[in-house]
Amino acid sequence: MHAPSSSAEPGMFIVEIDDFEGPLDLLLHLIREQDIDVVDIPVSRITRQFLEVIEALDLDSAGEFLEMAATLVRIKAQLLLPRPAGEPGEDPRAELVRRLLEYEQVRVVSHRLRSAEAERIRRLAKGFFPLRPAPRAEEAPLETTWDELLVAAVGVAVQGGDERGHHVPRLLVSLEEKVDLILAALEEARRVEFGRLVRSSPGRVHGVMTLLAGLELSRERRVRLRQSRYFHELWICRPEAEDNRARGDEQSAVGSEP
Amino acid sequence: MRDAQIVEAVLFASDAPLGPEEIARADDTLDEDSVEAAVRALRAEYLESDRAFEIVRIAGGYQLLTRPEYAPYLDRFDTIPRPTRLSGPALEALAIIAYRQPIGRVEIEYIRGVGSTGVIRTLQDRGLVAVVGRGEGIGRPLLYGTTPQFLEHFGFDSIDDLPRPETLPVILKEPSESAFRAEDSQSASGAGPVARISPG
Amino acid sequence: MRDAQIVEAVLFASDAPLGPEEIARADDTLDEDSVEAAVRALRAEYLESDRAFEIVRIAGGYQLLTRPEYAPYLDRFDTIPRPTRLSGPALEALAIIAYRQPIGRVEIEYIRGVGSTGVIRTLQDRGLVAVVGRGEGIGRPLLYGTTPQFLEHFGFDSIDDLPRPETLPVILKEPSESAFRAEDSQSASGAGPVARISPG
Repeated sequence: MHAPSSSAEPGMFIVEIDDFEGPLDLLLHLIREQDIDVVDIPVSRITRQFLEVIEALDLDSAGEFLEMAATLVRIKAQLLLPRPAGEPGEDPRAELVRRLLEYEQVRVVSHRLRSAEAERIRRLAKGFFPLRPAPRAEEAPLETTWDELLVAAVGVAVQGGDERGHHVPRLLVSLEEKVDLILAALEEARRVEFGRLVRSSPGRVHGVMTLLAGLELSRERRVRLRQSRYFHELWICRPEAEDNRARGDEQSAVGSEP
Repeated sequence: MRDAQIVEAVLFASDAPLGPEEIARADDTLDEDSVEAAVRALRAEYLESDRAFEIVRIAGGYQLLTRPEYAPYLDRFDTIPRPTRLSGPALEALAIIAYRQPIGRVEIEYIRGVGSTGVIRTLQDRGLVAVVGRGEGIGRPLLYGTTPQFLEHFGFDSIDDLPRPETLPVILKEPSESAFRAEDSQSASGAGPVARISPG
Repeated sequence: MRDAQIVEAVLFASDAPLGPEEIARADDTLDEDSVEAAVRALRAEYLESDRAFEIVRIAGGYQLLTRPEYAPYLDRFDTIPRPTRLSGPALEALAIIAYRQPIGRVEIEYIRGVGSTGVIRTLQDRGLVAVVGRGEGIGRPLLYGTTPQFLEHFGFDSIDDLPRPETLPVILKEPSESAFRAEDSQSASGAGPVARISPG
């Protein structure tokens, strides 16, 4: 929507109504463009210019502009009326002036907000952007641990036997016991073979629980698990700092040694 | 374990600003003073070692954020969902709410000169403003105010970071107070070309 | 601006592991080698200055994470969304998919002895498994495998790191070849002490 430009009149200008947030914005624009003192608005001139601009408006979106036009016309009429003698009265323009000044403040503040927003957007918080599409269905983090997965994997075999209902072998040995066993072994040596730990107390449940303890400790990064190849010896190692330094960039919680 | 390391771990793991009293929850040995001291120490260390991030004070708390000069590099990741900027009308309405809260829809519309139902709804959806009460008038209109997310969105530490009216280039003589306190506007009606805001 | 700082900014702002080639997208002057060098430099700096976080290699990429010894302090913040756990059936299906991938639904159901459409759907929704191809058989069945999120969640660098302990049932352990080729599943039924579960 282009407002008509009245080339006949010097000092007039082309304005696009879409550029304005509303009638106050447009009015303010007309006033500021012509260096008019806002407290002494030439109402006739401004009203004429305002009407020229809004002539180009869709009637649908013009409601607020028309309302302002009506206000301007009313103020113009009031200014023409003679004031009752002895009564100072208020300038009919006063309320409009106050609104314009207030609106201009709002504009200034919203520009400040705009630049504060732009400044803030230049900073990113930790983990702000997911570079991979995150799983959509579930927002909450997953708490399932690898040992749980392994128990389930072990359960697959149990299912093959007679008792199909029991996926998880009944645990007669506590995980804590095996955690202590591993940590005690690591007190003595920098790393210990999984097999050696298991041989100390034979039996499948002991083996599973020792493995689970190792995995749990690894998940908590209190130990490192190392296995060069599938089915090769599994080493449980201390996660020490000097170990890190020695390894340089090899810091994965569960690393695969090539 | 140094206090500063614990504070660093907490700031690192948080995706929102945390106040010193919140950070102190990480350990019984911490209190607000030791957290503040740790933050000072960390700031000095980050500056010293040219870290790409820094501790910024936002919404009364602390948050680890990348330094602004790295924005061009991070912009290259097209998968970054940039926070969408607010539209002009939304910023206008937000400015009014920020200065005049609590304030009702009709008064916002009077100040802006245009209907504002849609933008208020947008600001509510984005969590930047919320209904904070009800007014006295007919129908007990909903009154809106800004939320802590408002401060976070603009990176302000407190509402005082908004420009004070007297620092604005526009001289709104009498009701300069009223930009902060709507109730005061009566007192402004004494002299000058100032009239009371009568909504509607 | 040093390479290390740019890499630090990217790692800091990312909440998922990034491979060196992805990190290199941040700047034209970066390539995989310079990113690797920057990662080494940052690791040395973090170690030197006792940072509470470190660069961990996960899922074939790098990620900045708090060091594990700070977990007890972070656990005190209950603002983190409540974690959820996988159900027994979902775990079982995940274990089978992890060790036998790529694998089709029918084979999963054959091993488990029960229908598994629902749990596979759950695992897909959680982003732990995904369709990785199609099998050869009738109807070219969808084949499932684990995702980078799976590796990330369990802290493995690659699928080759999955522990394969003695206690694993033979059906998950024995077809070590077929763990990478689902079409082989018939061959697994040949010998060995595997009690096949006949559905129904």
